[in-house]
Amino acid sequence: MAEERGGLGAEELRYYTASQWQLIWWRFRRHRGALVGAWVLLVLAFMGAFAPFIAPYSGTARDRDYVYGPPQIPRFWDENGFSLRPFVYGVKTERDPVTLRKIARVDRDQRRYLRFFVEGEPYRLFGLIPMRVRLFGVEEGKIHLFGTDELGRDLFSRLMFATGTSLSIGVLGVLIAEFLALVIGGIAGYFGGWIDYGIQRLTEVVRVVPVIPLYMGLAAAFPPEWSNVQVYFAMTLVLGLVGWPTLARRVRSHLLAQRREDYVLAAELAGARPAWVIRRHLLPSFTSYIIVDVVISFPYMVLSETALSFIGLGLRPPTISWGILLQEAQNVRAIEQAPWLFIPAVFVIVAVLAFTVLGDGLRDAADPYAVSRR
Amino acid sequence: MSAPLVEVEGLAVRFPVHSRGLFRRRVGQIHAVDGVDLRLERGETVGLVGESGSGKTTLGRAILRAVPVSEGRIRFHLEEGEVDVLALAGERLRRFRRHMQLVFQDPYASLDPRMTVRDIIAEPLEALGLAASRAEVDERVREIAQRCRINVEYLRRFPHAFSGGQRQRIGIARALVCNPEFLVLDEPVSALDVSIQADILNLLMDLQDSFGTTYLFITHDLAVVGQIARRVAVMYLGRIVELAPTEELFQRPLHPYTRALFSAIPSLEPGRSERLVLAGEVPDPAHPPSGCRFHTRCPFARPRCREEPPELRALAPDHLVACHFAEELAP
Amino acid sequence: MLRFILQRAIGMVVTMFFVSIMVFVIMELPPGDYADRYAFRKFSGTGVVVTEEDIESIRKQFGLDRPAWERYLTWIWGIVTRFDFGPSFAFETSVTDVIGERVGLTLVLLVATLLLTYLLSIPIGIYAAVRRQSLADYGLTVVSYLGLAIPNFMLALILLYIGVTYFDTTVGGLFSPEFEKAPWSWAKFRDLLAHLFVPAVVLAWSATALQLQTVRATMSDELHKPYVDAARARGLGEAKVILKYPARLAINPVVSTIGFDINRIFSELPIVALVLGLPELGELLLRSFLDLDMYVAGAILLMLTFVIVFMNFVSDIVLALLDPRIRLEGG
Amino acid sequence: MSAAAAALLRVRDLTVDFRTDEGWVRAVEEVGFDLRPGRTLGLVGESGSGKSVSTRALVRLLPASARIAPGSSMRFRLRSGEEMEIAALSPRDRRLRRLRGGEIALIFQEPMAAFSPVYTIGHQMCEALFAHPEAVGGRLSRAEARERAVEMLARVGIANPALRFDQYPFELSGGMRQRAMIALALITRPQLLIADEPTTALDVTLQAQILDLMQELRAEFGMAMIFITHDMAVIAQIADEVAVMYLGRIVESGPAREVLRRPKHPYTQALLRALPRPEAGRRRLVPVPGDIPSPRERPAGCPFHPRCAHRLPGRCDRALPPVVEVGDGHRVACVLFAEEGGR
Repeated sequence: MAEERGGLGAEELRYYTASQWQLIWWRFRRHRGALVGAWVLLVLAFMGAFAPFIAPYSGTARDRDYVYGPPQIPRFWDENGFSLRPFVYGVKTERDPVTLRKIARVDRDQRRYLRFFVEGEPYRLFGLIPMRVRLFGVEEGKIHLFGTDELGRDLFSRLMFATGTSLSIGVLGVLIAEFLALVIGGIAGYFGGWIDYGIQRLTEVVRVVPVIPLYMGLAAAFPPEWSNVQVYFAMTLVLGLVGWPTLARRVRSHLLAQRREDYVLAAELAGARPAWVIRRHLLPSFTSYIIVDVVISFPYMVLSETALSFIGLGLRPPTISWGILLQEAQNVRAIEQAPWLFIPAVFVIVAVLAFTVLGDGLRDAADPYAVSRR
Repeated sequence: MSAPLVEVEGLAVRFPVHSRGLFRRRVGQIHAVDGVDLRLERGETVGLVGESGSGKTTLGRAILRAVPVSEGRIRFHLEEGEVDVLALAGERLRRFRRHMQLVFQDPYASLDPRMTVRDIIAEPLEALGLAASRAEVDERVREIAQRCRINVEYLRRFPHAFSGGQRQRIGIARALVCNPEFLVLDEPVSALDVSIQADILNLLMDLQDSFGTTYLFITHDLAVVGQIARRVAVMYLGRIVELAPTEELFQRPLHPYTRALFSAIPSLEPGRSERLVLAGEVPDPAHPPSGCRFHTRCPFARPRCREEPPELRALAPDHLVACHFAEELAP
Repeated sequence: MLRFILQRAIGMVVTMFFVSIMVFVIMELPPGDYADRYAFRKFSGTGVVVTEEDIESIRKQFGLDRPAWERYLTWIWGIVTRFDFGPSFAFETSVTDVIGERVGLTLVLLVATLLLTYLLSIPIGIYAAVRRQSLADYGLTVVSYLGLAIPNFMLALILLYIGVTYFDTTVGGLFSPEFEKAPWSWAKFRDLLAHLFVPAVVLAWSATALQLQTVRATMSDELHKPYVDAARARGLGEAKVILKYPARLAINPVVSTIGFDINRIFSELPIVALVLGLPELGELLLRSFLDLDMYVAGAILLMLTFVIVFMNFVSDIVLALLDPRIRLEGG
Repeated sequence: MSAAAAALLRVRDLTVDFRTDEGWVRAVEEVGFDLRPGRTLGLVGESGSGKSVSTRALVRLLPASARIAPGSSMRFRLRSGEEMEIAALSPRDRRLRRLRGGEIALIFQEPMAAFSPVYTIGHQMCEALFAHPEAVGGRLSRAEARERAVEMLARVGIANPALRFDQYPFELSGGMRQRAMIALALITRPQLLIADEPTTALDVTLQAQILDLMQELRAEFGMAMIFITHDMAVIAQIADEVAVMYLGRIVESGPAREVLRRPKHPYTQALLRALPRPEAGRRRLVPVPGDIPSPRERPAGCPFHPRCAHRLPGRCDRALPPVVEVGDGHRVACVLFAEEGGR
C-alpha cells in the first residue's frame, strides 16, 4: 500500500504516464502461464525457422539400416563406463532368421559420440543461404533422436521440418482470414444498413456449414497435378476463406461498440476527418483485440491443417507437416509397433496449449482500461 | 442590441422507429425535438432544463450538427458574417466546428484512454489544422490547461490517472482550446460528486468571464442552473414550455410543469409550503399526447388542453410560456 | 410469438437457399465433371477406348451440357419434391439409397453426443463458477485446455491404443461383427448402445470443453448481478438462489449455441469415423470427397447443414420460451 | 429510559476490509450508530465513503473478498424480542435467512437490475412471502400470496396491480419498477428497511413521488429505515437522524435538523456550502478543495485533513480525532471540538 503521501512516487508516475502497450505488457507479465506459452511458441518457431540447421538429416533421407527404429536417447554412461561426451549406441542390421526381414539391433559395445556443429549434407537456410553445418550429429553412422519410420526416415528431422510447415501454414491462414475479416467486418460495421445486413447473412451462411466438411469440399477441388507449393498456398487460402466469418463478426461488433463511444463523437465534433478518427481512435483500440484474435484463432488453423492432412485431403507428401506425420500413426498396428510415431501428436498438443494459454493471457491484458473505468 | 450569436428557429429532430426482424419497416417516429425556437446572446449562459426524455440532449447536439436535423433553421452570427449552419456540409461543416464545441456528461467515456492528456486537448487544433507548428500546439495546449487548472505536468499522463473532476477539466480544456464562440455543456456536473461539482461550475464561470464564450447549459437540476444561467428554458417532450430570465423564472414560474419541477427539488428546509407533486411519468415520446403535451400529468388540465397545442407566448417581457391558462394559474 | 416463429422459419429457408448454392458450387469445383469421372470409372481397365464423343453423350445423358443455373434448379427441384439427391457413380445407384441407413445412425450418435456434452458441462460449469478457485475449478480449467489441445481424432487414437494394448479389444465400430449385417432387433439396439459410448465420448470431448468454459463464464457474470443479491436479501436459501436465478440464465448461452455445437460435432465426424471405423455419414462424406463422388458429398453436406440450421431455429424458439425479454420484445 | 435500551439496532466499531491485488483495503472503519424503531437514519456521503458497504454488512451481503473485522458488533432486536449479534453469525447460519427479508429488507438503486428478468414481478414478490412464514402469519396458499402481493402493489400506487403482478420487470416503466421494488421489500412487513440510493437514478419529479411514498409507508408500517444518499437535501426531507461518512468513517452524526442547521465538522460544512441551492443568481460556490482519495490511499490521521481548510498541522495528520458530543446526540469527530466539548 502507498505509504508515502504528498509527493508522487516514481512508481505512480510511471503508471500514470504509461501508454496502452506498456499497460498491456505489465498486465501480461503477471500472467505466468501466458509467458510460458510465449516461450514455448518462440522455441517452436525457432525450430521451424532453422529446421535444416537443427535437423541432422533432410526430411526424406532414408537410413536403410535403421527402419522402424526406436528413439536413440543420448547417454553419458553405461556399464562400460562414463563419458563426458554423450553418445548413442550403434546399430547392426541383422536378418530375422524366421521372417527374413531386416531388423536393427542395438550394439551396446559400439558408441557413437554426439558432436555439435558437424558438417552434413548441404542445404539452404531459409531457402537462400547455402550451408553445410548442422547443429549436431554423430561422427560415424547416424543418430535418430526420435527414431525412424517405416522407410527409415529420421523422425526428429522430419518433425523439425513439419513444425516449420504447420506453423507457417497457420500463420498465413490466420493472416488471410484476419485480412478478410477486417475488410468485410470493417465494411459491415462502418457502413451499417443494408450492406451490413447482407454481409451478416453471408457470414451466417458460411458459419452454419460444418467447418471441416467445408474444408474438405474445397480441398477436394485441388487438382492432383498441382505442385506441392501450389497445394501449400491453396491450403492457406482455404483455411483463410473458411476462417473469416467468426473473426468478421467479432471485428464488426467491436467496431460498432467503438464507434458509439463518446470520445469518437468528441473527435468528430472537434473537426476530425474519418481517416483521423480511424487512425487515432479506432485502430489503436483495435490492434490489441486483433492480436488476441489472431492468437486465439491460431490453434484452430493448426488443428484444421493437421486434421485435413491426416485424412489425406490437405497437404500431400513429400511435403512434411504435423498432419502428414500423424498420418503414419493412423492405424493401431503402427502405434503398437512404433509408438514413437506418436511424438508429433505431443508437439501438436503442446503448440495448441501454448497458443491457448497465451491467448488467455493476452485477452486478460488486452483491455488495460477495463478496471479503471469502474 | 446586436444580433444574437445563435438563432434557432422551428428546429425539429425526428428519429424513425423500425420494427425488428427480417423486414425492418418504419413503424413510426420519435419527435425528440419538435419545433424549438431559441436565441442565445453573445456571452450569456442559457440553461436548458428537463427530465430524461425531454429532448434536451438531442436539442443541444442538433445545434452542433451531431444528430441529423429534420426541419428548422440554425444561424450563427459571427464576426465574419452570418452562417446558416444547416446549409453546411462536408468540408465546410468540418471547418465550422471550431466555432462550436461540446462538453460531455460522462468524463470517463469521452476521453480516449489511449491518448495522453496533451493529445486529447490538442485534438481540435490538430484535426482542424489551426496551429502552424507543433510548438504552437503545445503552447496553446499549455495555456488552456493552465486556464482550466490542470497541472501542466499532467499533460504527459493518460486519462486513467485522473478522477472524475480532473477528467471533466480535461474535457472542458479540449472544448475550449480552439476558442469556440459557442459551447454546449451536456450535464457536465451530473456525474460528479457534490464536493467536486462546485469546483467545475466555478471554473466554467471563470472561463466564460475571460473568453466570453456563450454557453448552452443542459441539466436536469434546476438548482445547478440557478447558479450559472442568465436565462432558463424548460423543456417537456421535445418542446420548450417556458423560457425566462433565471431570476424571473425562479420567482414566478408560470407553467405548471416548471412549478412542479421546482416543488420536486428536495430542500434543505423541510416542510415548505404548497407542493405540486406530479402524478405519473413522462409519456412515450413515440406517442406524445395530443394538444398540450403536458395535459396528461397537469393538475390543472382542461378539455381545451387536450385538443389545442398551446403556443409559446410572452406573458411578460422576456418571459415566454406555453400554457393556455398561464394568466389564471399565475400565483 | 407466432410472428416470431414465422420470421425465424423464413430466415431458415433463406439461409438454406444460400447454403444450397454454396454446396452446389463446391460440387462443381473439382476439375473435370461427373461425365469424366463416370467414364473413367466405368471403362478404365476394361480396354474400351473412350472418345470425346462418348463422354459428350454421357454429358448429354446427365444434362451436364446445360448451363449451371439450370442444373442447380434441377438438382434442388429433385431434392425438394422427390427427396432425390442425384446419382452416385461410385455405388452406381441413387444417393438416397447410399445414404439410407446412415442418416439414422448419425442422428443417434449426434443425440448421444449432445446428451453427454450437456449432462457433463452444465452442472460442472455451474459448480466451478460458484466454487471459484476450488479443485473443481482448476480441474475444469485443465480439462478445458486439454479439450482444445487434443483434437478428437487424436483422442480416438489414444483410446484405440489403450483398448488394443490393455484390454485387447477394438473400441471402433458401431456394431459387433455378428450384428453388422443383421436386421434391426432389440439385441442389435443394445449392441449399438454399448458401442455408442466410445464415439460419443470422443465427439463430446471438445464440445464439452468449450461448453464448460461458456457455462462457467456466464455463470460467473450472472452470479455478481444485483438481482442475485436481491434474491438473497429476500431470505432465500443459497442453493435456491443459485439454481433459480443465475443458473437459469447461464443455460441460455448453452441453448443458443446448440447449432454451433452440432457444427463442431459434424466437423469432427469424418475424421473420428475414419479412425474408429464408424459407418455413418461423416465417413461416407470423406470417402465421397476422396472419390470425387460429388452428388453424394453434396447431399451429405446439405443434410448436415440442414440439421444445424434447423437446430438453430429450434434453439431460437426455445430461447424465446426461456427468456421473456426475447419473447415479448422480439416479435 | 436511555435511547440505547430501546434501540432496534446498535452498531459498534463496524470495520470492513476488502482483499485486493494490492493487499487489504479498509472500506469501513469503526462505524457506530443506534437506530430506534420507527426512526429514519440518513447515511450520507460521496462515492467511496463506505455507506453502502456498512449497510450491506447488516444483512451480511458482502462480496466474498470482504471481511468483517473482529471486534465489530451489530446487535439487532428481532420481532420475538430476542437480541441477535449479526456480526457473529456464520455466513451459512439459517437465522440469517430469517433476518434477510423477514426482519430487514433492502431496496436497491437500480430496480431493473435488482429484479431477475426472467420471472414476473408477482413471482418474485410471492417468493418473499413464502420464504418468511414467520413474518406473514403462517404458510400462505398461492391464492393468498397473490392477493397480498396485488394488495401491496396497489398500496405503493401502482395502477392495475393485478395486471402488473403477471408482468416482467422490463415491461414496467422506471418509476413503476421502483414502486414494485418497494412493494417487494415491504410485503413481509420488515422491522427495518434499508434503502440504498433508491431515488438517485430517477428524475426529480419521480424522486419527489418516491420520497413522499416512502415517508407515508414508513409511518403506516411503523418500521425503522436507513436511507443512503449522497444528497444532503434528500436527507433533510426524509431523515430523523443523519450520519455523515467520509472515507469509511462517520465524521458527524446527530438529529438531522441539528446537523443540517449547525454543521460542525468541516466536511459537513463544506458539503452544505458546495450544494447548489434552488435560488437564482449567478454567484460563486465554495468548493471543497482537492479530490476524494481512493480508499486504498487513506490519509493517516483524520481522513479529511488533506482537504480541510481548518486543519492543524501536526495533529490532524497524526492521530484520529476523538468523537465529541457537541449537543443533544450531536457528535462530531474533529479536533476543533476536542477541547470545548469533552465527552
